[in-house]
Amino acid sequence: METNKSFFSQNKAYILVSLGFMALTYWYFWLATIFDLNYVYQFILSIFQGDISGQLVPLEDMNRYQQMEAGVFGPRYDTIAPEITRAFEERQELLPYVFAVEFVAFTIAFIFLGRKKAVISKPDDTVLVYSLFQRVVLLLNIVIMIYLFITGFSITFGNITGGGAIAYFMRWTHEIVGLGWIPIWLILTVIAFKDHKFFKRPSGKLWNKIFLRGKYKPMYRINYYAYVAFGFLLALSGFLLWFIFPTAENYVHVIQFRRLMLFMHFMASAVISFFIFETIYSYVIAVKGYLPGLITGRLPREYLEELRPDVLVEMEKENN
Amino acid sequence: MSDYYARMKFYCDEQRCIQCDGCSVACAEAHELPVGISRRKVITLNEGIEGKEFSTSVACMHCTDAPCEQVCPVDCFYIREDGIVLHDKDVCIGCGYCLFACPFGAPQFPQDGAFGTKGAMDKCTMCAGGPEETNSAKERELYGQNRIAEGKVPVCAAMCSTKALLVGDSEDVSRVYRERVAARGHGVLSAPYGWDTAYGNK
Amino acid sequence: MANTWGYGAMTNSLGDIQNTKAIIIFGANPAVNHPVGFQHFLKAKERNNAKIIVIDPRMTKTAAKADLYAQIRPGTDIPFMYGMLHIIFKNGWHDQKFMDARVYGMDEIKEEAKKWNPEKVADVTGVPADKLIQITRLYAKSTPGTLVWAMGLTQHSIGSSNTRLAPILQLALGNLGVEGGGCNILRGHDNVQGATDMCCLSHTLPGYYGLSKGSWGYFAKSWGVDYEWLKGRFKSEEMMGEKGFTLARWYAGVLAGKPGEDKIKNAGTNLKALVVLGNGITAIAQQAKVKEALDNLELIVLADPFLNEGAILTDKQNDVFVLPAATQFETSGSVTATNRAAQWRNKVIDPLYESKTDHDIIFELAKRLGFYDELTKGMLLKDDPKTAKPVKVKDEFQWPEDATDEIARTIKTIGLTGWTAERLKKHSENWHMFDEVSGRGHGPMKGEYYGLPWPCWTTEHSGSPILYNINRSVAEGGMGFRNRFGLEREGVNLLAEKGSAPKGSANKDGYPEINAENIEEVLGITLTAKEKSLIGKNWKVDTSGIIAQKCMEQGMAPYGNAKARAIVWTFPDRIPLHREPLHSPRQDLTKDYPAYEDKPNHYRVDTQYISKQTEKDWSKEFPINLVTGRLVNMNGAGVETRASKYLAKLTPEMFCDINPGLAANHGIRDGAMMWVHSPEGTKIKVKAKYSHSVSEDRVFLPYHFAGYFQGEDRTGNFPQGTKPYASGESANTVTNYGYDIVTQIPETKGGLCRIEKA
Amino acid sequence: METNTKNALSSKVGRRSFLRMAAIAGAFGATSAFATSNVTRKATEEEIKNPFPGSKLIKTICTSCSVGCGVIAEVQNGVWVRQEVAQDHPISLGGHCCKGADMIDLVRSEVRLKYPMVKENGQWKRISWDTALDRITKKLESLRKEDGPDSTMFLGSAKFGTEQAYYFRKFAAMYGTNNIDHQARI
Repeated sequence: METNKSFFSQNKAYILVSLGFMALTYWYFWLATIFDLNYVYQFILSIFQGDISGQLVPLEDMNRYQQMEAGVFGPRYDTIAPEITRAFEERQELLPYVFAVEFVAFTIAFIFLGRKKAVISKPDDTVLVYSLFQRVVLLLNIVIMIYLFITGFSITFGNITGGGAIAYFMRWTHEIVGLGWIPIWLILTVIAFKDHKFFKRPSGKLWNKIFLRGKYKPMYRINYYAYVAFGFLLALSGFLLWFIFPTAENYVHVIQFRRLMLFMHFMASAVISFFIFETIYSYVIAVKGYLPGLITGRLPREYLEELRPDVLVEMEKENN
Repeated sequence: MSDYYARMKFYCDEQRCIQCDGCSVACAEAHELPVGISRRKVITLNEGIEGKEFSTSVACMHCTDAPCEQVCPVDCFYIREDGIVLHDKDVCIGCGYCLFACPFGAPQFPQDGAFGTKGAMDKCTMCAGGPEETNSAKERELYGQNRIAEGKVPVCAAMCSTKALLVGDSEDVSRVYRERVAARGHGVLSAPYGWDTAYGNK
Repeated sequence: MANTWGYGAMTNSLGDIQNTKAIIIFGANPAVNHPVGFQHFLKAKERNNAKIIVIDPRMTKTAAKADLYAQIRPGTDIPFMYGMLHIIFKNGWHDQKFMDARVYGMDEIKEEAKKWNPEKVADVTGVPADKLIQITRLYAKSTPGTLVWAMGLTQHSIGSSNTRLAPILQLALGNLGVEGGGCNILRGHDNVQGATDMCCLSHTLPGYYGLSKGSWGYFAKSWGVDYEWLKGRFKSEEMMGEKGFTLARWYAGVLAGKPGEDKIKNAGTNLKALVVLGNGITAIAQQAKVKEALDNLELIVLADPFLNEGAILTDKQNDVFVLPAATQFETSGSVTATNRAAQWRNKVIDPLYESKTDHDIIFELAKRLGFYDELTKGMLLKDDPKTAKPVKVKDEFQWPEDATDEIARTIKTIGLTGWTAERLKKHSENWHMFDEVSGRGHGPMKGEYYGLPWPCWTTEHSGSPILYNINRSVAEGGMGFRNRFGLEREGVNLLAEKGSAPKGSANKDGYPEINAENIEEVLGITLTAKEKSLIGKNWKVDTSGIIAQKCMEQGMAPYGNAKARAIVWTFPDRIPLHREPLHSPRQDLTKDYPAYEDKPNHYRVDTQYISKQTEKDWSKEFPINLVTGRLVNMNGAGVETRASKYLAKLTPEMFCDINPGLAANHGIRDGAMMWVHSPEGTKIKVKAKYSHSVSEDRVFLPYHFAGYFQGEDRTGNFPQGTKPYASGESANTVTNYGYDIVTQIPETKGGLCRIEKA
Repeated sequence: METNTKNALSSKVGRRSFLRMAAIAGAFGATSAFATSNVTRKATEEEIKNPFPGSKLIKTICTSCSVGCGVIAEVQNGVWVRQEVAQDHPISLGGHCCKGADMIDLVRSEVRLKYPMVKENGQWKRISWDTALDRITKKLESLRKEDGPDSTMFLGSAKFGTEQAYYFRKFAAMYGTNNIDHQARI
């Protein structure tokens, strides 16, 4: 390690990204949303205490009229629901802009950074980098994510599809496929943390088939961490939305919680889209020749020597 | 008749409701709903506490600015001129946003998809069917009876055992309720519950 | 109640409750059990600012709409009512004029009431003294007031005393025979009143005719059969006059002879066969015994639209027959509502599947048993006006019209003469022409009350919507109390005093019931020789209709005009006295208020009272009061209602209402399973449901479930495709021993139990 | 948001429901105690299409409890297709509790007994009515001969019509026993 670098330059990527997030969070929660922040804060606290009903004031302490509203219609309609309505409307209008911005950002990155290329002279001299298991996980992740995005958008932009049988089919497969994504996300979590310094990596053949090799650059790591974090929110909220089935009986007890979950789902999906694009960009566009390797599992040795020497180093360590 | 259009409303008089569940069962039976669907439900609060227990029945309130109609991504809702909020099940994709937006928990979802996913939304139609041809077999299958088209009262209010549940033109509902309140002369809520949310401060 | 003033039925009607100023409800929960009837209660509240007072061990849905509510200890209604009477007499709120003119034996009640001062009542009943005073003041000051009760009063070992004291309370206040007053008993099933009037009962014949030789003779004549033949069908003439087993205790007839079982007296034989038509035998107390009895029978026949759960309860392997009976919508006939009014139930569709109507099953059985012709002959007969004797008028009967007419010409005691099929049909067809409150008809139905509430003396009579109302003429449904208990007792006149006859009566005073001898004298008329030859012995058996006809002309009721009586000298207690339940949580009170002496041959079974009560200190081992009751979505044993998916959904499983405080003491969480043990050694496993409607010393069980037995799932015994949508433990597995001294109604509303976490 | 609502309101009402609006409840007042005035206009015969052509309405009485609420059954070709509201009934005024509202399900419930059955060696077996009745009466006859008529208990029902109750009592009397009872006792 070089020691003359400052703390900032060492952790530039992390600091910039987290500052960006802080700005985004501030803008979103304090300027853009209309829900009752204080209520949501109290509500989340009460969730951690095991009460998901959102009824923060005991029914006994309310007057008859308030009791009726809370007991029949669920607690505090005016806190989260208007935000859901608004967020939903705005997603339809704003999301295209967000994507346009992201697209532009990546295009600029492409123009300025260009495409990395490895000079391959011996295409047959390949190394097995990804086990079948890893390939399946990584590819499934991409495919499922893309499908979830498309089907998710088919709901959000339902005014374009106009509803009907196909949109209905896409909506319910969104739920099923989303369920299927949860284990994928779990594995990716393990993969993402594999080179963390507190994480003691086990050795052995089987493990090599599971864990990815190599050391990540900060941006890759951020990508993974963010993916894990927002993936967690998405998976959790999506699962709970599916698991807590809305019926007349449980309505009052869970509606506020489900609203919160939906809100979380909206938020996390908007954020994660950036990292998905990042992943795709880095897999497919930024580097040439990576995608075929991801499919077959084998990459030319020269490719690795030029672009990912860390992987080779690690492999040699294993062989010794 | 003048060109005045009725504004159809429900109101449940909680001083009369005794949670006999007549309305909810009548509704389920009349429209032959699947067991998981409760277009109308009856709730008792403070059960067993002397002087505080009361019951009420709730279904779709057929709001003026129906939030469900606002959030529906596929615009399957439509509001008739008499104020009845209806929706088109063929268009509905079962996403459930209407449930999040509804202040009253009216939208119901059958659990009929694979892995227990939600089916197309179902809710109180005020016995007015749906966009299909009136009184056709398809309409009956999807939305239940169209009693309004037959000139009949919605079945829940008609079968209410204590006549707690009122339905009809808003003027008439409030007249009936006003009469009762005047007769009782005590113990009246400051405003009918849910009306602000459903119909604005009118 | 019949022993107080003549008829044991609701005196007024549901619509008439709208006229009342105060409603006091003892042991009834109309908001749950009669929701549609309760609409009239609520309307009374709006129309008249009527006050609703509820006295119940549980804070029911009815109590939620009440102005005053008293949580009473089960089985202590008599002290409570005496407490009320104590205050009423002390303050002079009673109606002395009414009592003098129309009630006998009130002095003894006054003496007894003196003993029950509010403090003592508070100690026994658990209702605070000031609450009692508040309730009494409100009720006594608001007249007319109506008193409503149901199973909460009757299902006690002192049920018959309860149901006597309640009318006495009304008599003391003069709340009887007026609009908005009366004793309104809410019956359970749709045709309890009708079936009871027809006396599917072991101690009477249809129309409450007794089992005496005279009654049998009258019915033999009316059925067109030979009395000797009928007698020959019985084992002996003596057995004809013996009361039979009851629904409550038939199992004793099977189990007798086994160690520990009560002795029976049943013509030297045990019960060997059971034929059940539409009766949920899983709703009978002491289910464990019922199961044992079913196991020991030689033949079980169960005819029901749905599978009678007796069939899955029993372990009997052979000779259990289940027959598909049709529902009542697949047949027609009349049905009597709780207010004694009949309605015609039209057939909606033909019986579905292979099901047969109940009467078809009866007829088919009779055919094979060889008395079909005798059984159905009554329908072919008609009273010949010339001879006043039934003669055959047709060869084929038309069900049910001919049966209705047969009943009309036979049953005189409760005045069913006017209930011809034609009239009843006309009423139901024109039900829109009747008033909601008074039941009066208008338009073509003018001059008649809806459903012709009995007594409907003649085929022109209007029906009597309010019993014992002397402010109306007899022709419009007025009457005095029935003369049933003699003319005088211990030197006191039992007939009504001067000036208390119904409006327009030729005889302004009290008069005895009319018979062939006294008719001319009492009515003040002379009969022609022909009439004299035709007339029956008395009004109850007068098939000529002359007595009823002449009485109507003179504005007099055929059954006389007498006093109601507060003293029933034939009962074990002359006046109603408090006695602690057999299983009392207050053992200290059982010495002062002991149960009755044991009663031998009580409906053919020796029945224990005091020996059960003193067997041991029950409350030590079983400290919790057990209350059973109904749910709004269920009916009876729940066989029909649990077979509906929408109704079953409302309460998908058996539960036990338990106070959170009590539950916490036993470590039972809301929704957890718990055991309820009974002194009988039985137990059930149910789901705990936290509810504040019960206090900490009692639990509530709904009695509509079956399918499980003492923790064992027996639903596997259902034949394919007959399992209802909900099953659960039956509350009657843990109800206690105890039967009423007069009617043998089981004491399901005042038992003890012990609970523990499962 | 507002634009969407406006769009939805105008276009949806215009497109989908306006024509059908004509068919809405004109004749409310005729059957209802609630709405009497101010309700659009009377719908014409053609607009109110009867959903069950050729059906007839039968007045009958609920079999649940003793209040005696009116029930109107709509029957088409011998099938009970719909339970109608008896709003002119003097006791119930059309009201029903959940049991009464579900009377139609009592009849058409899927778990009804469909044929006679007998339990033989612990197994339920389908038999014909004739066999069932023959076997029952044979057994009853033999019991009656051996142990007398009092060895049989008859339990009737409060769900009987009055006539059926009368005839069941008569049946027991002619069978020769007073061992007969029904639910009034519980």
